[in-house]
Amino acid sequence: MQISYLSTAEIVFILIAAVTLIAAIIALEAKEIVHGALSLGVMFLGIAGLYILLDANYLAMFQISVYIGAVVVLILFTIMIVPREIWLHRPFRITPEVIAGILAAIMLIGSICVLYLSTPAWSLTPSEAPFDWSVRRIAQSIVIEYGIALQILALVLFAGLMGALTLAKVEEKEEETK
Amino acid sequence: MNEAQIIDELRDKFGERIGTPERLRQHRIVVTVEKENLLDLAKFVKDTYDLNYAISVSGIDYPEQNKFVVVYHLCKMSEEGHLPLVLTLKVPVNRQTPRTPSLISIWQSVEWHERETWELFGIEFEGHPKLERLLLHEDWDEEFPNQFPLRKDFLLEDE
Amino acid sequence: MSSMYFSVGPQHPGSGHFRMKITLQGDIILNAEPDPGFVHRSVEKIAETREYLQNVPLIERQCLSDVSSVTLAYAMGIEELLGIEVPPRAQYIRVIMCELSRIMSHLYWLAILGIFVGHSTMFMWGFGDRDILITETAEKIAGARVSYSYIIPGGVRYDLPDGIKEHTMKTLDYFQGRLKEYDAIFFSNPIFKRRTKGVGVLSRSEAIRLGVTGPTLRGSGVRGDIRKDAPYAAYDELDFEIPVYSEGDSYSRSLVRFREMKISSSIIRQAFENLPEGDFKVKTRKKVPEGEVFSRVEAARGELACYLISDGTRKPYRLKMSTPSFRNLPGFSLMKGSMLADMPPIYMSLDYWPLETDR
Amino acid sequence: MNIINIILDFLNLENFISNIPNAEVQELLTIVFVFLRSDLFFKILLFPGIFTILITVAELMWLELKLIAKVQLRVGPQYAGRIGGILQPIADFIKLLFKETIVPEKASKVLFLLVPIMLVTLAATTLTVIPLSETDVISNLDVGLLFTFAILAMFPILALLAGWASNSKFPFIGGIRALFQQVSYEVPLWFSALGVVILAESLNFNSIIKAQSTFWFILLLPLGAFIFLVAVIAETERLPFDIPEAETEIASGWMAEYSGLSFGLIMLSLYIKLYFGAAMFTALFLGGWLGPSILPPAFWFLTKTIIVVLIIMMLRGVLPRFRLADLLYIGWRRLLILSIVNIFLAITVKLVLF
Repeated sequence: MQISYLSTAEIVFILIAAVTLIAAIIALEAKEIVHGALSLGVMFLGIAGLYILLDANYLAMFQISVYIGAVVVLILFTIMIVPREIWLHRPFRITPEVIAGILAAIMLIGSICVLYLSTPAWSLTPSEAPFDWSVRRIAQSIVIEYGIALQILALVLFAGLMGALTLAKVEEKEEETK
Repeated sequence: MNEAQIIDELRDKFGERIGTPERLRQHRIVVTVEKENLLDLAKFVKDTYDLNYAISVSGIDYPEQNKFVVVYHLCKMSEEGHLPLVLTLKVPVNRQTPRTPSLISIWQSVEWHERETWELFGIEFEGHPKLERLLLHEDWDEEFPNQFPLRKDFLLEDE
Repeated sequence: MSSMYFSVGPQHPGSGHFRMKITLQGDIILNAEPDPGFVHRSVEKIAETREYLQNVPLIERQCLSDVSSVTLAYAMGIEELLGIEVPPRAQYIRVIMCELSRIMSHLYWLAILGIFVGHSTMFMWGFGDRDILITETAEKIAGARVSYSYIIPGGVRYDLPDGIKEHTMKTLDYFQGRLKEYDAIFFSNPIFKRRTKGVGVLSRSEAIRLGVTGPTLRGSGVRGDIRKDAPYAAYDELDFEIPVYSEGDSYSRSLVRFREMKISSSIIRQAFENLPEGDFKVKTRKKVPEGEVFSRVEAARGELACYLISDGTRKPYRLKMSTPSFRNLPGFSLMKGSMLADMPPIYMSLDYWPLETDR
Repeated sequence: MNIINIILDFLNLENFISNIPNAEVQELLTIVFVFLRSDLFFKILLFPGIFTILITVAELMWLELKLIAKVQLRVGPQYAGRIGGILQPIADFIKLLFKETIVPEKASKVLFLLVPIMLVTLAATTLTVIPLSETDVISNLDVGLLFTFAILAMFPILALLAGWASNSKFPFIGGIRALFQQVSYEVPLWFSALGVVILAESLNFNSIIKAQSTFWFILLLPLGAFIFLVAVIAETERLPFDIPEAETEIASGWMAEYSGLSFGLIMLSLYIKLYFGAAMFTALFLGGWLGPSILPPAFWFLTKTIIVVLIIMMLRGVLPRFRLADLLYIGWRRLLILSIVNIFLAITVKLVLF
């Protein structure tokens, strides 16, 4: 006598995946833009849940703190500062962007299908020899193995940040002269 | 600058244009002035005696004599404090057409006092930037149209 | 960037019976307009329908934290019209009551200022000491805690009770110790200084131009105090100083009131030391001769002027109270350009009392 | 053998289940009972879970009432409960339970009512990784510290949403202020905790605590401890940083429109957050459950935590509130720089001592 045909991990996966998908759809379709931003947060949370299922706790925690703690907060903040009327009453029209979006979605789904079909063994449970996700291991791989890449990335980010600051500064000065 | 001097000077300067300045008691001088000469007199007392501080603006209703009187109390304020002298300007205003020039251009501090007097007596101050409801509630005009609480013909219930 | 309009009050923990219309841009106050009148009772009109003595309890309702000065201005006006001389003992008792009122009012203000900047201990201490020390002393003298109608035309209502001198001295000793603690916990507090120093600056000339009065004026460096400039009661026989601070910000206005509490207690001590014997009241007539009078006193919040016109009957023809809170109304323009968080300290540094404005 | 097992044995419900004819239902119920009898359920429900937290938080509220009353020369609560009104917070909560929850007109109803529940849930979630002793922890997560920070990062969203959902101006300003404050103090919080991570070489709370068996980290990193404490006070919106709730400016800020049970839940979540902040401070800097073995480790942990909470509460008695601009200035210009200095200090200590 069998109650369920699925393991606990599979049930949890299906639940989280469903929540993530529904949240993603709401995030795109919500009329009230704040609700949309909020469900974006729920979606990120769901993805973090998936990471935890894959034993990637460290990644999951960063997913939450960066995407929810920073990105969603920024989006919400921006939405709330901008007057509400701007967001409302956008009639639906088939524009080139919409067509391009649909095409991109088809291509994405297609490529995922190809990937799925071309991958032989596919399982939801963690692999036999789990990768060492401990913090020490991550630190070593970041600082030692990919040290130079990290440095270059940091430099690029820094340059980008400085550029943004310079641009902002210039605009401010222009406003002052006006 | 004593009180007798001020009275003499005012009499010399304005003569018939103002009522006789009167010394009520120590430190209190009362001058009655028609509204046509009010601004001149106000400017003069402010420039000459440096009476830069308006203490109060009040209205008085005399229904028998068919007039209101707007009363300004002025004094001098220096860094070292008040001068004890208080000069009182009395401006009689016709009760049917209560209008008088506002002194806000000379003393900024009369702004709220004049607004209050306008509201409670219905005396219009020409040149006042903001004659709006101050103390009475917002639907006063609907409940008591053209009635002003401090006029003598506005009777309280127990009178 | 769009601006935001909202009312602070009359249903707001930081407003009293009064409303401020605030326009905010970002965190900066663009415009702050006071809107008084929520407790307007038309005291001046009611006063015209009552007899002179009946008016005493009426007019003291306009400022319940500082009743002595209000009634004193009114009583002085009537005495001047009647041409009577108040006995010196009554003058001294009046001084004692006025200074007690001043301490009471300033303690009230200090407590509210405390809670306005988020210091709940100052709030509790201020109210506790006010109730236990000062109000109780006033009750022993006048028989009531707040609205005692003690100062009447012709003198005071009762003579001082036995042993009040010792009681008051003991109270003041304790109170002056408490003042030191207030200084330690509140006025020397770096956060309090940071929140009030340089906030809501009112320059000397602007203070005179706007016609503000009392500690608000003295916090801007003007030594304007009726007690010294046009002495009444027994103030010319007592030795006291007027605290003046020239910075003109919220902190100096607060310090003026704080120092005044100390000076007030020394005035009370002196008054008890020099208290003459004799009558505490003279007989007055019910009918007041025709005439007009303009009497000024220095109430806790500033100069309070009473303009009284009599037509020779038992009732005043016109009574106008020019109250300090009303005259400090232009001070609300100080909020323009400061941050929203500066609103409570500026508002409290004006020591605005809505009932006094509305009358 | 824990107390739940004893109660279940006493009730003898398994016998009753075995009489149920439907086999599937029987099996399902059996699984439920296995869970009820498990150690995990005991931990979640009783110790160190919901029950312990609620009792601790209620008594913290009472301690605050009494302590502040002492500072302010008052008596404080007296009547509820035998010892000086010790049951007052519970009485307060029951009162709030029976009060009407008023939802403002035109408010976003679902969000408005959801926010308090989410707040309490989040606050309680953080406590799952805090160990009261080596074994008394619901989940001994290897990235426990990161987990708590991740959860902390979600609080400002809820405050902002509470302000937005109320559709009222003061709560909205309060929400924005809460966002500013919590987001900008998260950075010093992370950075000061980083010093501890460097010394302990772990993100797991138990390992961090064990690493302190020779020296408590407050002795090695006093600067980091100070920054952490300040940041915790700011994160929990206690005085002198209760700017989002500033009563006399913006009328209780983002929680202005809440009443009844939802207000009670918000207060509960704030106190749980306070307890949690203090518990984190204890675990990171005060040696957690380490202490003389005369008494159980959980006792040491709770004692230290309560002392930290009392220190935070005492500030309310003596300090007024900061301005928002000052707060941001302190956060970005002072604490951030100091916390970076703290990381260098931690590295130095690490190189010298270990």
